[in-house]
Amino acid sequence: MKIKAKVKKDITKVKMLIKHPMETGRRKDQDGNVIPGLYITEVSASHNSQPVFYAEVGQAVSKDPYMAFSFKGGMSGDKVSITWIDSSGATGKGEAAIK
Amino acid sequence: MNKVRVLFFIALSIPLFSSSRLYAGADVKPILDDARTTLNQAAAKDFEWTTTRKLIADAETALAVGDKDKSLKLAKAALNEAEKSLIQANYAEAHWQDGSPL
Amino acid sequence: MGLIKLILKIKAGLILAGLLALSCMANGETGSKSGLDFKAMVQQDVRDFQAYYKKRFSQVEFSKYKNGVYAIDAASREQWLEMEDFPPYEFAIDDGEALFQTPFANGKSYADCFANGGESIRQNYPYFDSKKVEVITLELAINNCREANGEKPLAYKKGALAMLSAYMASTSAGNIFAVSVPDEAAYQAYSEGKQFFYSKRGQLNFSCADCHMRVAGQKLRADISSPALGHPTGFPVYRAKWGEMGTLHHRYAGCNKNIRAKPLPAQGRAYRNLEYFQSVMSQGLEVNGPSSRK
Amino acid sequence: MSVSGKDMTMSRRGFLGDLFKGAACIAAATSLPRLAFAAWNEKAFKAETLEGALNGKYPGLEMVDSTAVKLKAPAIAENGAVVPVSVKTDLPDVKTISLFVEKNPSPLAATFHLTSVNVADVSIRIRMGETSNLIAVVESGGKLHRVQQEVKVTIGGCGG
Repeated sequence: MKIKAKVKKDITKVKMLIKHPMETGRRKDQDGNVIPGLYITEVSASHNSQPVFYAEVGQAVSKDPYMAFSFKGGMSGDKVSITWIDSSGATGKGEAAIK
Repeated sequence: MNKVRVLFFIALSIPLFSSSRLYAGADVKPILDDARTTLNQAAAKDFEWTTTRKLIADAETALAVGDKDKSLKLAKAALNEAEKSLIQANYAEAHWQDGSPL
Repeated sequence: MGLIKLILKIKAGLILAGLLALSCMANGETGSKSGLDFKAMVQQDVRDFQAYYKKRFSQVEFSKYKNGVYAIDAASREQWLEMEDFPPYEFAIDDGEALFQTPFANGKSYADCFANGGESIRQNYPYFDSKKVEVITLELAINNCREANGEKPLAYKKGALAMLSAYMASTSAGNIFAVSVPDEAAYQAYSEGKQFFYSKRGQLNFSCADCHMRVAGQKLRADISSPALGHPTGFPVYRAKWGEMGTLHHRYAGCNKNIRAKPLPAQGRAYRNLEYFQSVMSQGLEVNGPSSRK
Repeated sequence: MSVSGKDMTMSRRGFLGDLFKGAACIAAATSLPRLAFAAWNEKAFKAETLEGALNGKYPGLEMVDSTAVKLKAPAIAENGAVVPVSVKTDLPDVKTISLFVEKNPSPLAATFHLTSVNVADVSIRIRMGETSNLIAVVESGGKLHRVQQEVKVTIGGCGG
């Protein structure tokens, strides 16, 4: 996962790019077999252990999901951490310092 | 897109040349052989179309299951395409500069 | 003449680079056996080619052609900028760097095969190798490097090779393309690429020039056709349609399929010569790869 | 970061339920921030109509069209596989922002849960199967504020 967090006038904008196939469960492979669905369902972010973002998402999110949100109170150098879970129960996480 | 360009592209899309050697008989095999040979000549010049080999294969399939009319039709279509792609290759060799708008 | 006018209007850095390239070429050796001044002919081609776009899209700055169709279409440019803000190819650059740093079984690495350790060199590709008498693209050079070190070559259209190419392009961002035609054999390869570019092919009977010169900026079915000027500068690309990174020759194959011409082999002679021609036509533009495309 | 009680009861497959299914998940959970992964609203995400998705997500809430919600999306998508969308609003106390694609097989694309620390300004890249209305709904002050826009998705093939 890649995270970019930047603070400007007390508002921290966080952008994330998560490496994930986001299979909808509607695609077929070359032999015509349905590729089983596998997609991120929830993403959450925290700043200094305080939650600052939570999203529920579905199959309609593009491959290698991109999301961005903003919050107040972040300072340059603070850590923002993000975690996700997908429909198989697999999880991932990433962390970045606010610039 | 302005009308002139639309017309220009429609014109481009219409096959500019059409000819097929006349095969008097209804024998599929020589037509298919001719199609293959012609196509290979075009392919050697890097001018094979994506559609022609499928026509040949379909003609062979139809022949194998005894559908002679269909096979003949497909073989003629394949030969026609193969000839056009070869004409296209030869034309490009001689006149490719005409393709430049400069 | 067109190029002189054009150059006057572009940024100062480009003026220098462009004139330097021109003067280098003009003053270079021209002693060809046939007596043909092929360097002057190539430069005339470049001037005419770039002037064509200048005339068609008078509002578009020359330097913007590195952005492909997004140089000339505002609506799609806006979406592209959204993508480029945090582009999916960032993963590929990281992966490519990791591959690049991984030594071969014999202990050597990619860096040993290339000038400047492989950094900041994308703008020199493709080049004409007068000893091998063929065009060497970056992707071919990468595989040549692997084979020289006892490694198996990589597939040319996507995957690891595209990632390596993406990483190497990323270290060259902003460098000015400087692909030249040094001798008569090179001019032959260049001419073959040029012939390919202007030849109509496929069941639809289109040439590269039909779609990417005459109708550049206009709709072909639902898509706006990109200008050929700048085509190679942004590759490799992460294409939304592919959902992954792909090389220029991957794109050539797709283009040929669209006009129902059987695609030619990636890194085969025909596509390499085409890339050579297109890169010469795009001289003076910046390396802008990897980039994202629809 | 609140999830309504209704969402909780409707979620047959919330993450909390899954928590107890395996060690892997428990291990994962320890590394997650508290309050995270409250409940994925399966009913809303699996609904096949816009109405079903809206009712699954926001049962019983009044909806009004609003000019206070700014939806940014392309008029013509370059590629339906990746459509950049942003929603922002100056409405107070925004609890959630949801995005629906009317003609997608599952119309609900995403729900963002916001709290007082957030600025109501979110972006995401989504898939659109065909030309469709894109609907952004902001939950604020016990009401839903809606804005919608058509996004054309064309069949590509020659682009680039």
